Amino acid sequence: EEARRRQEHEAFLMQFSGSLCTEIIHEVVDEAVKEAATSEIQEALKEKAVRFAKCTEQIWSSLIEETLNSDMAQLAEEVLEAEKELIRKFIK
Amino acid sequence: MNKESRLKASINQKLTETGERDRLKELLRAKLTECGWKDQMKAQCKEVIKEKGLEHVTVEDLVVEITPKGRALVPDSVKRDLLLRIRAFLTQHAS
Amino acid sequence: MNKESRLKASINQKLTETGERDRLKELLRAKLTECGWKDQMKAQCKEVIKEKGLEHVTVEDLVVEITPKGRALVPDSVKRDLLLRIRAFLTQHAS
Repeated sequence: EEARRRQEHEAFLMQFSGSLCTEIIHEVVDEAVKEAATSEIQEALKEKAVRFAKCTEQIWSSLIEETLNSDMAQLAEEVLEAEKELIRKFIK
Repeated sequence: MNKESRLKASINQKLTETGERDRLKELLRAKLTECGWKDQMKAQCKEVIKEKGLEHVTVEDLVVEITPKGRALVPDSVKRDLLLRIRAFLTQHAS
Repeated sequence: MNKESRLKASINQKLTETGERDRLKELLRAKLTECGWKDQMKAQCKEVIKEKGLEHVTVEDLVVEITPKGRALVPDSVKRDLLLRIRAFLTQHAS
Protein backbone atom coordinates (compact mmCIF):
# COMPACT_ATOMS: atom_id res chain seq x y z
CA GLU A 1 0.00 0.00 0.00
CA GLU A 2 2.81 2.36 0.96
CA ALA A 3 4.67 1.59 -2.30
CA ARG A 4 1.50 2.23 -4.30
CA ARG A 5 0.93 5.55 -2.55
CA ARG A 6 4.54 6.56 -3.15
CA GLN A 7 4.19 5.63 -6.81
CA GLU A 8 1.01 7.68 -7.11
CA HIS A 9 2.66 10.61 -5.39
CA GLU A 10 5.63 10.40 -7.78
CA ALA A 11 3.28 10.29 -10.78
CA PHE A 12 1.44 13.32 -9.42
CA LEU A 13 4.71 15.24 -8.96
CA MET A 14 5.80 14.37 -12.51
CA GLN A 15 2.50 15.47 -14.01
CA PHE A 16 2.20 18.63 -11.88
CA SER A 17 5.79 19.75 -12.44
CA GLY A 18 5.22 19.31 -16.19
CA SER A 19 2.09 21.45 -16.17
CA LEU A 20 3.78 24.06 -13.94
CA CYS A 21 6.71 24.13 -16.33
CA THR A 22 4.43 24.71 -19.34
CA GLU A 23 2.47 27.36 -17.42
CA ILE A 24 5.63 29.30 -16.50
CA ILE A 25 7.04 29.00 -20.03
CA HIS A 26 3.79 30.33 -21.52
CA GLU A 27 3.68 33.21 -19.04
CA VAL A 28 7.26 34.26 -19.74
CA VAL A 29 7.03 33.72 -23.50
CA ASP A 30 3.76 35.66 -23.77
CA GLU A 31 5.21 38.58 -21.80
CA ALA A 32 8.42 38.57 -23.82
CA VAL A 33 6.58 38.38 -27.16
CA LYS A 34 4.36 41.32 -26.20
CA GLU A 35 7.43 43.26 -25.11
CA ALA A 36 9.24 42.49 -28.38
CA ALA A 37 6.16 43.36 -30.46
CA THR A 38 5.68 46.69 -28.68
CA SER A 39 9.32 47.67 -28.92
CA GLU A 40 9.67 46.60 -32.57
CA ILE A 41 6.57 48.58 -33.58
CA GLN A 42 7.86 51.62 -31.67
CA GLU A 43 11.27 51.21 -33.29
CA ALA A 44 9.70 50.96 -36.75
CA LEU A 45 7.58 54.06 -36.09
CA LYS A 46 10.66 55.96 -34.93
CA GLU A 47 12.61 54.89 -38.03
CA LYS A 48 9.69 55.93 -40.23
CA ALA A 49 9.53 59.38 -38.59
CA VAL A 50 13.29 59.88 -39.05
CA ARG A 51 13.08 58.77 -42.69
CA PHE A 52 10.12 61.08 -43.27
CA ALA A 53 11.90 64.07 -41.69
CA LYS A 54 15.05 63.38 -43.71
CA CYS A 55 13.12 63.13 -47.00
CA THR A 56 11.12 66.27 -46.21
CA GLU A 57 14.32 68.22 -45.57
CA GLN A 58 15.92 66.94 -48.76
CA ILE A 59 12.86 67.97 -50.77
CA TRP A 60 12.74 71.34 -49.00
CA SER A 61 16.39 71.98 -49.76
CA SER A 62 16.09 70.97 -53.43
CA LEU A 63 13.00 73.17 -53.79
CA ILE A 64 14.94 76.18 -52.50
CA GLU A 65 17.90 75.31 -54.71
CA GLU A 66 15.70 74.95 -57.80
CA THR A 67 13.87 78.24 -57.19
CA LEU A 68 17.06 80.18 -56.42
CA ASN A 69 18.87 78.82 -59.47
CA SER A 70 16.09 79.74 -61.86
CA ASP A 71 15.46 83.12 -60.22
CA MET A 72 19.13 84.08 -60.14
CA ALA A 73 19.58 83.16 -63.80
CA GLN A 74 16.51 85.21 -64.70
CA LEU A 75 17.68 88.14 -62.55
CA ALA A 76 21.15 88.09 -64.07
CA GLU A 77 19.67 88.09 -67.55
CA GLU A 78 17.28 90.93 -66.77
CA VAL A 79 19.93 93.12 -65.14
CA LEU A 80 22.43 92.51 -67.92
CA GLU A 81 19.84 93.26 -70.55
CA ALA A 82 18.75 96.43 -68.74
CA GLU A 83 22.35 97.65 -68.45
CA LYS A 84 22.93 97.01 -72.16
CA GLU A 85 19.72 98.84 -73.00
CA LEU A 86 20.91 101.81 -70.94
CA ILE A 87 24.18 101.92 -72.87
CA ARG A 88 22.33 101.57 -76.19
CA LYS A 89 20.09 104.52 -75.26
CA PHE A 90 23.13 106.49 -74.15
CA ILE A 91 24.96 105.87 -77.44
CA LYS A 92 21.91 106.93 -79.46
CA MET B 1 -11.48 20.01 -2.69
CA ASN B 2 -9.72 16.64 -3.06
CA LYS B 3 -6.24 15.81 -1.78
CA GLU B 4 -4.54 16.49 -5.14
CA SER B 5 -6.16 19.87 -5.59
CA ARG B 6 -5.23 20.83 -2.02
CA LEU B 7 -1.65 19.79 -2.65
CA LYS B 8 -1.52 21.77 -5.91
CA ALA B 9 -2.90 24.86 -4.19
CA SER B 10 -0.40 24.50 -1.36
CA ILE B 11 2.55 24.07 -3.75
CA ASN B 12 1.44 27.08 -5.79
CA GLN B 13 1.20 29.12 -2.62
CA LYS B 14 4.70 28.03 -1.57
CA LEU B 15 6.10 28.82 -5.02
CA THR B 16 4.76 32.33 -4.71
CA GLU B 17 5.47 32.93 -1.02
CA THR B 18 9.09 31.75 -1.21
CA GLY B 19 9.69 33.87 -4.32
CA GLU B 20 10.60 30.71 -6.27
CA ARG B 21 8.02 31.40 -8.99
CA ASP B 22 9.59 34.81 -9.71
CA ARG B 23 13.08 33.30 -9.59
CA LEU B 24 12.06 30.59 -12.07
CA LYS B 25 10.63 33.19 -14.42
CA GLU B 26 13.75 35.31 -14.09
CA LEU B 27 15.94 32.30 -14.79
CA LEU B 28 13.87 31.43 -17.85
CA ARG B 29 14.08 35.01 -19.15
CA ALA B 30 17.86 34.97 -18.75
CA LYS B 31 18.15 31.64 -20.56
CA LEU B 32 15.93 32.81 -23.41
CA THR B 33 18.11 35.88 -23.87
CA GLU B 34 21.31 33.86 -23.63
CA CYS B 35 20.27 31.25 -26.22
CA GLY B 36 19.24 33.87 -28.78
CA TRP B 37 15.49 33.20 -28.51
CA LYS B 38 14.79 36.87 -27.74
CA ASP B 39 16.70 37.98 -30.85
CA GLN B 40 14.73 35.46 -32.91
CA MET B 41 11.50 37.00 -31.61
CA LYS B 42 12.68 40.50 -32.55
CA ALA B 43 13.60 39.26 -36.03
CA GLN B 44 10.19 37.57 -36.40
CA CYS B 45 8.44 40.82 -35.43
CA LYS B 46 10.53 42.78 -37.93
CA GLU B 47 9.70 40.24 -40.63
CA VAL B 48 5.94 40.49 -40.03
CA ILE B 49 6.09 44.31 -39.95
CA LYS B 50 8.00 44.24 -43.25
CA GLU B 51 5.56 41.78 -44.84
CA LYS B 52 2.33 43.47 -43.74
CA GLY B 53 3.52 47.07 -43.69
CA LEU B 54 3.76 49.17 -40.53
CA GLU B 55 0.43 50.89 -41.17
CA HIS B 56 -1.38 47.54 -41.40
CA VAL B 57 -0.05 45.90 -38.26
CA THR B 58 -0.76 46.38 -34.53
CA VAL B 59 0.95 45.06 -31.41
CA GLU B 60 -1.97 42.63 -31.01
CA ASP B 61 -1.54 41.32 -34.59
CA LEU B 62 2.13 40.69 -33.89
CA VAL B 63 1.39 38.96 -30.58
CA VAL B 64 -1.19 36.67 -32.22
CA GLU B 65 1.19 35.77 -35.04
CA ILE B 66 4.42 35.41 -33.08
CA THR B 67 3.28 33.76 -29.83
CA PRO B 68 2.84 30.21 -31.25
CA LYS B 69 6.27 30.44 -32.89
CA GLY B 70 7.75 31.85 -29.68
CA ARG B 71 6.38 28.96 -27.63
CA ALA B 72 7.59 26.40 -30.16
CA LEU B 73 11.06 27.89 -30.37
CA VAL B 74 11.91 27.56 -26.66
CA PRO B 75 14.86 25.13 -26.75
CA ASP B 76 14.32 21.69 -25.20
CA SER B 77 17.42 22.16 -23.02
CA VAL B 78 15.87 25.29 -21.49
CA LYS B 79 12.58 23.47 -20.87
CA ARG B 80 14.46 20.52 -19.32
CA ASP B 81 16.46 22.75 -16.96
CA LEU B 82 13.30 24.49 -15.82
CA LEU B 83 11.48 21.23 -15.32
CA LEU B 84 14.34 19.83 -13.22
CA ARG B 85 14.32 22.89 -11.00
CA ILE B 86 10.54 22.70 -10.56
CA ARG B 87 10.75 18.99 -9.71
CA ALA B 88 13.43 19.67 -7.15
CA PHE B 89 11.24 22.32 -5.52
CA LEU B 90 8.19 20.07 -5.57
CA THR B 91 10.08 17.12 -4.11
CA GLN B 92 11.30 19.35 -1.33
CA HIS B 93 7.95 20.98 -0.58
CA ALA B 94 5.29 18.42 -1.53
CA SER B 95 4.99 16.41 1.59
CA MET C 1 14.53 51.44 -55.01
CA ASN C 2 15.06 51.63 -51.25
CA LYS C 3 12.50 52.80 -48.66
CA GLU C 4 13.91 56.32 -48.56
CA SER C 5 13.88 56.80 -52.34
CA ARG C 6 10.35 55.43 -52.56
CA LEU C 7 9.16 57.81 -49.85
CA LYS C 8 10.86 60.77 -51.52
CA ALA C 9 9.32 59.88 -54.87
CA SER C 10 5.87 59.59 -53.30
CA ILE C 11 6.19 62.95 -51.49
CA ASN C 12 7.40 64.64 -54.68
CA GLN C 13 4.52 63.12 -56.63
CA LYS C 14 2.00 64.38 -54.09
CA LEU C 15 3.52 67.87 -54.10
CA THR C 16 3.45 68.02 -57.89
CA GLU C 17 0.01 66.48 -58.43
CA THR C 18 -1.69 68.80 -55.97
CA GLY C 19 0.07 71.86 -57.37
CA GLU C 20 1.64 72.47 -53.96
CA ARG C 21 5.15 72.40 -55.42
CA ASP C 22 4.37 75.41 -57.62
CA ARG C 23 2.60 77.18 -54.78
CA LEU C 24 5.62 76.65 -52.52
CA LYS C 25 7.94 78.09 -55.16
CA GLU C 26 5.64 81.07 -55.60
CA LEU C 27 5.54 81.59 -51.85
CA LEU C 28 9.33 81.47 -51.68
CA ARG C 29 9.61 84.00 -54.51
CA ALA C 30 7.15 86.34 -52.81
CA LYS C 31 9.05 86.12 -49.53
CA LEU C 32 12.37 86.73 -51.25
CA THR C 33 10.98 89.85 -52.86
CA GLU C 34 9.38 91.00 -49.63
CA CYS C 35 12.55 90.63 -47.58
CA GLY C 36 14.68 92.56 -50.08
CA TRP C 37 16.66 89.55 -51.34
CA LYS C 38 15.77 90.26 -54.96
CA ASP C 39 16.96 93.87 -54.69
CA GLN C 40 20.18 92.72 -53.07
CA MET C 41 20.76 90.30 -55.93
CA LYS C 42 20.12 92.99 -58.55
CA ALA C 43 22.62 95.23 -56.77
CA GLN C 44 25.14 92.38 -56.73
CA CYS C 45 24.69 91.86 -60.46
CA LYS C 46 25.24 95.57 -61.14
CA GLU C 47 28.33 95.49 -58.96
CA VAL C 48 29.82 92.60 -60.93
CA ILE C 49 29.00 94.29 -64.25
CA LYS C 50 30.65 97.48 -63.01
CA GLU C 51 33.75 95.61 -61.87
CA LYS C 52 34.22 93.45 -64.96
CA GLY C 53 32.86 95.84 -67.58
CA LEU C 54 29.64 95.33 -69.51
CA GLU C 55 31.40 94.05 -72.61
CA HIS C 56 33.30 91.38 -70.69
CA VAL C 57 30.47 89.81 -68.76
CA THR C 58 27.91 87.11 -69.70
CA VAL C 59 24.77 85.85 -67.96
CA GLU C 60 26.71 82.71 -66.95
CA ASP C 61 29.50 84.82 -65.39
CA LEU C 62 26.95 86.75 -63.40
CA VAL C 63 25.21 83.58 -62.22
CA VAL C 64 28.51 82.05 -61.10
CA GLU C 65 29.44 85.23 -59.20
CA ILE C 66 26.14 85.84 -57.44
CA THR C 67 25.06 82.26 -56.66
CA PRO C 68 27.05 81.76 -53.42
CA LYS C 69 25.87 85.14 -52.10
CA GLY C 70 22.32 84.47 -53.25
CA ARG C 71 22.20 81.22 -51.32
CA ALA C 72 23.78 82.72 -48.22
CA LEU C 73 21.44 85.70 -48.18
CA VAL C 74 18.17 83.75 -47.98
CA PRO C 75 16.93 84.57 -44.45
CA ASP C 76 16.62 81.65 -42.06
CA SER C 77 13.07 82.70 -41.24
CA VAL C 78 12.10 82.28 -44.92
CA LYS C 79 13.68 78.82 -45.05
CA ARG C 80 11.99 77.83 -41.80
CA ASP C 81 8.55 79.03 -42.95
CA LEU C 82 8.88 76.99 -46.12
CA LEU C 83 9.89 73.87 -44.23
CA LEU C 84 6.95 74.30 -41.84
CA ARG C 85 4.58 74.64 -44.75
CA ILE C 86 5.93 71.49 -46.42
CA ARG C 87 5.60 69.60 -43.14
CA ALA C 88 2.05 70.86 -42.63
CA PHE C 89 1.10 69.80 -46.15
CA LEU C 90 2.57 66.35 -45.70
CA THR C 91 0.92 65.86 -42.31
CA GLN C 92 -2.40 66.80 -43.85
CA HIS C 93 -1.92 64.47 -46.82
CA ALA C 94 -0.23 61.60 -44.97
CA SER C 95 -1.58 58.22 -46.00
